[in-house]
Amino acid sequence: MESKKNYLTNGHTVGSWLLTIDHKRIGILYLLSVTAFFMLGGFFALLLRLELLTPRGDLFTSDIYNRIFTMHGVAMVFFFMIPAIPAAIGNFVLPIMVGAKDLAFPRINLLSWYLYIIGAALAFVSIVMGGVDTGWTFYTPYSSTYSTSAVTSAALGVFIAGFSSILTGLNFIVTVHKMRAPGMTWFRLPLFVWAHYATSLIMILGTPVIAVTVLLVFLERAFGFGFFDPRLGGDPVLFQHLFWFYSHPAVYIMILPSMGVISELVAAFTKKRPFGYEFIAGSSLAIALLGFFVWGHHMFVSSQSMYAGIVFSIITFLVGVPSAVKIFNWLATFYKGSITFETPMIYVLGFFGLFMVGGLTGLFLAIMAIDVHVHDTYFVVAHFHYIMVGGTVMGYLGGLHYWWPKMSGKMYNEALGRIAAIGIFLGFNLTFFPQFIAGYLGMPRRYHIYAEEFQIFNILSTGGAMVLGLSFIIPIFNMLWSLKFGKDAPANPWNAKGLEWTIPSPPTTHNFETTPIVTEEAYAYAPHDKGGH
Amino acid sequence: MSTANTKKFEPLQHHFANLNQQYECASLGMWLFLVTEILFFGGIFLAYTIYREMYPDAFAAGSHHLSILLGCINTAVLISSSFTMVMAVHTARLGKKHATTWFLLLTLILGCVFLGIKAVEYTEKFTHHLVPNNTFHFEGFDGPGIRIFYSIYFALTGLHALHMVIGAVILVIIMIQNMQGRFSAEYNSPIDMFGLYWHFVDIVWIFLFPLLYLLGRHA
Amino acid sequence: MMDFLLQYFPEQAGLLSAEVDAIYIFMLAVSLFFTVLVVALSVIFSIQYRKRNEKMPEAIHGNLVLELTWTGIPLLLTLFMFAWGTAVYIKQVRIPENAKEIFVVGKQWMWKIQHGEGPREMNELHVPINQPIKLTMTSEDVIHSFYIPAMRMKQDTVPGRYSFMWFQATKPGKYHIFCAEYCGTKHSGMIGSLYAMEPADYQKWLDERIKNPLEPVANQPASSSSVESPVVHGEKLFTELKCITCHSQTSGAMGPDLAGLFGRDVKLEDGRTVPADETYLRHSIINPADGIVQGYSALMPTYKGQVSEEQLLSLVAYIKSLQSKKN
Amino acid sequence: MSAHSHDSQHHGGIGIYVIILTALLVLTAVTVWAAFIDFGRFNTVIALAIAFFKATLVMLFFMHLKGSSGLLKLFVLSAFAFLAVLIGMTLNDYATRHWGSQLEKDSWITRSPHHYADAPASSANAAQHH
Repeated sequence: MESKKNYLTNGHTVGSWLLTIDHKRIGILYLLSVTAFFMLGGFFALLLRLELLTPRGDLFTSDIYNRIFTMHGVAMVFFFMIPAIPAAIGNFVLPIMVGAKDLAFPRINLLSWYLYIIGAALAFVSIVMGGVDTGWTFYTPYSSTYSTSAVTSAALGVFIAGFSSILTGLNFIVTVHKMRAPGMTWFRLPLFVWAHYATSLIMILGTPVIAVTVLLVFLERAFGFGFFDPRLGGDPVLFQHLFWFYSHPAVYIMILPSMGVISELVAAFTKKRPFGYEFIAGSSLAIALLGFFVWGHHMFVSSQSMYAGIVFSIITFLVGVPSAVKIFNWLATFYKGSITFETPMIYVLGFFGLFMVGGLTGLFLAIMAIDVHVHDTYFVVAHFHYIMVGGTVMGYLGGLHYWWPKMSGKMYNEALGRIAAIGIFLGFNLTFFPQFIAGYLGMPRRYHIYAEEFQIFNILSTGGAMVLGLSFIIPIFNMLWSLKFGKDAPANPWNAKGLEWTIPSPPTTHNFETTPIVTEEAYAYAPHDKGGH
Repeated sequence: MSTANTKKFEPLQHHFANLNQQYECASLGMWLFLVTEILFFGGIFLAYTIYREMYPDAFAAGSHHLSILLGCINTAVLISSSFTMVMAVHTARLGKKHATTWFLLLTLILGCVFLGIKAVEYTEKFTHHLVPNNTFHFEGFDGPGIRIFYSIYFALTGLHALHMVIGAVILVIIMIQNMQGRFSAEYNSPIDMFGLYWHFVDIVWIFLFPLLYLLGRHA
Repeated sequence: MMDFLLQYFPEQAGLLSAEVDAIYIFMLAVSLFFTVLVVALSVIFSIQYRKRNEKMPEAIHGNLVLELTWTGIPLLLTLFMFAWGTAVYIKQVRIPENAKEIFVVGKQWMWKIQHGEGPREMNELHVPINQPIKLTMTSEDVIHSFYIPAMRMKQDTVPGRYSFMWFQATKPGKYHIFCAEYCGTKHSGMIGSLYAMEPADYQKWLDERIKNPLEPVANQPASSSSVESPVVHGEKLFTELKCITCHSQTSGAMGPDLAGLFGRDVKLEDGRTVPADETYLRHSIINPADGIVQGYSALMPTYKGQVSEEQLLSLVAYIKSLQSKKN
Repeated sequence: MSAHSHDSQHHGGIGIYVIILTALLVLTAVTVWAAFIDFGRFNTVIALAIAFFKATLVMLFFMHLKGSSGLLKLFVLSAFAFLAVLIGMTLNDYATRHWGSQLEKDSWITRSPHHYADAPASSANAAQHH
């Protein structure tokens, strides 16, 4: 079997990589590019934390600080969080999980990566031209008329990268609908596929609106069209409506794939079919669809009318419930399982703790009375970092370690993996928990110079950031180390269920010799449980 | 299939089981793309709705300035090009290569007529300083709403015209491929898919015409 | 326990601060309970059901009753949170009638504040305690947000319209004022302080400030150097800018009569009826063409660019005061 | 023809397309005619209704949505539904903004909270300025 060419050894020329239409290679290309942007965003984050050690702005001028936090936001949100799990891991694993040779539109998949690279290049051009100082939210009228920084190229970069996300979503939906192997009914699909199907719905329905919003800001900035400029009669709050209509579902684009990964890891390392499979799958869809009705909770204090605020507040509470259902179902899967604690499982446990705090603080912010006090303070910053780093990045790293043997054919170093996971968990808590306290005390976000009484919390946070920064480097070395010194990975290192574990690792270019026929139900670990429904 | 120079074109791609699965994937993929286009234009329709509520007089005054005649002709031209496009798809499915080429050519001509009329309207706006940059000047109404009306007018019709231009370019490519005999009764999904795109662009104009050209005509 | 917690809360210096903190503590308790529950369960299950042998565990598909309970309970909890939160929010948004009005204009990186009695302040706000204060706010350039942590209140100041906020100080002292919405380079420098004073002290400060005002603010037009209340200043502007010629309250005047206009619904030429609130008054001064009152022709020229935000505030204050003069 | 199973049934030929073409042109004329008659607020409603009808005609017949799978119809409907959510909930904000200005008026939701009554009647000097 080994002599057959696998997807890595099937062509070594640069062209075979840059012009590949193999979903696995495109997944690897995405993996490299999102990791690069993760490190860039992380570097900006460390600069921010260093600056905030002292209340006075003594490391950078205010203007440079504003550009650093904006680029930290843009790099992390648009170029790491949104594509990370769907494009890097999803591209690689999803077609195999549904039993297909490749995604429905392989060439469009490659186009999606090139659009991502063009968008990234434009963002880089804006960094070189001095960076953007509007915050990743590009609020008008500052971004359209008052900012003198390279907003135009950053806006175009986000516009183009948006289409990369649309094409990935489109590919996934068509593949899940039309390319499933015989016998792979909807309720035999892995929960990872359900989560990515729900995410792709958001990508299809939400991303075009941010594309047109950024286009309108571009038109207003370049030609003076008067959409959002109050001096020309426009209304800046309309920009916020258009922006947040996409940007709130976008945070579900970031967390749902991670939930998909967690469902896989929980099943694989407890050797049990996830408790309430239908409820976990259903809550993914519920989160995706309800997520489009709640954007107004970002605008409670933006002179949005009280009545609209009340409507957005109650629906925000409803969208919180499915996340709770998922956590309880994962916990119930632990019950009577046969649990082992390889690195991915450490990330799962870390995910539980951090996502609980993140999700519950979301309920704080949904309460209008509290949000009036804590909006745009470090309480909000801590909340969304608990969801994004605590939720998505833990899921991403867990998934990366879990499928790494399949992707590279090598086993990573188990001890190093666990140390990194624990380091990230501790460093993260030390970084962001103090920010909750500073936030409720009233420390506004995006402040270069802050009042003295907040300094203690910022010192703790910067300390945590150093630990977190170091811990994030370890997995990168772990993976690179495994390529050279790692043991060869067997086809099924975790003894897990799933079509991707039935083929050699690394898989051949066409994944399956013969199209697989699925007979048993998903996660059929239990011995006598052959007949799937 | 007499494809002289290009290697024999194999319609069925490697990762599909049969042509029908390939067609269904293409069809679902195209419709999903049209869903994103609906929401793409939707963002500007939201701006239109909000600002029309805010500045009804300005929108009426701005709309009066647009020529209804050119608008009507353009609507008729685009609907007929939709018709010729669906005929092209129809004949392609029957495998009549020449008829399909003619209908595709007719669609292209009608599309260019539409763009021509649009160009006439745009030059008229440029000469009358109605482009909403700082040289914007409009007699008869001095509120801010008029400039927003023209911003939305240029955003909507500009994007629509851009989609028409992209459509025309793809139409030329498909026509050449058709003449090379790439399509047959069994394999003509590119024509079918392009037809969906073209009809979508027509539908956008069907909404654009009444909302921009026919405002407050009864006053 | 409470005072241990309270050191991590900003000063409870506002009427509603305690109510907001109460919800916050309730939410802390609920979050602590659920987080401890989940973490404890995951640790217990991890230890109890760790892998002991190669035997695969029994498949447990699911349990509808369990699913309904952990959907129902969070749903009820969240609805209760919503109800309590909205009740307090309505109090935060609903401005009592007897509130004392103060005008706030946000300008890139400073807060310009003017009291009803006339004195102006920069980045400082002196208020009497135990009296509701209504802030009528706008911005001259980008979106700012007037934020007083001690009062647990903030509100964006959106350019092009007025936004309102109210608070009632209960404890004298000096509290932070921050700009909470990112507004450019010195966003972190756009801060100030709120001085809550006993009513007697406040009155002394006010009289002293009216007698000898601070030197005029740098870029203020000369005409506003003398410390007169916005209403008086507005009346002067009303004649200076020749508004009086059309809005002369005489029958047959070219412009509608403005007395008693504020708060009434106005029927416009294009059939809409719009409530005549401050934003409508400001909008009609700058873009009259958009809101011509029914029965009048569009004669009024636009004053955009001729009046600053402060002058607009004074004109609006004057027009609003016309109401009280009449009845 | 077997390749496209889904549309083999309504192979009705050119007739249906010509009917739809004429219907669309007539409806365009109707839209223009309706615009010149004063229906008050209903002008917009009529214009949109005709436009939606024309759009459905194009989608059902020209785009062969009529005979195709329910999945495509579901996605098209969801596109319009989410566009309606975007426009509807934003209008919900804009429409109810003016309600705020009636806050002073005594309505069931804005009845003056009782506990303000006992706040000291605002000190003498503040009162005379209102």
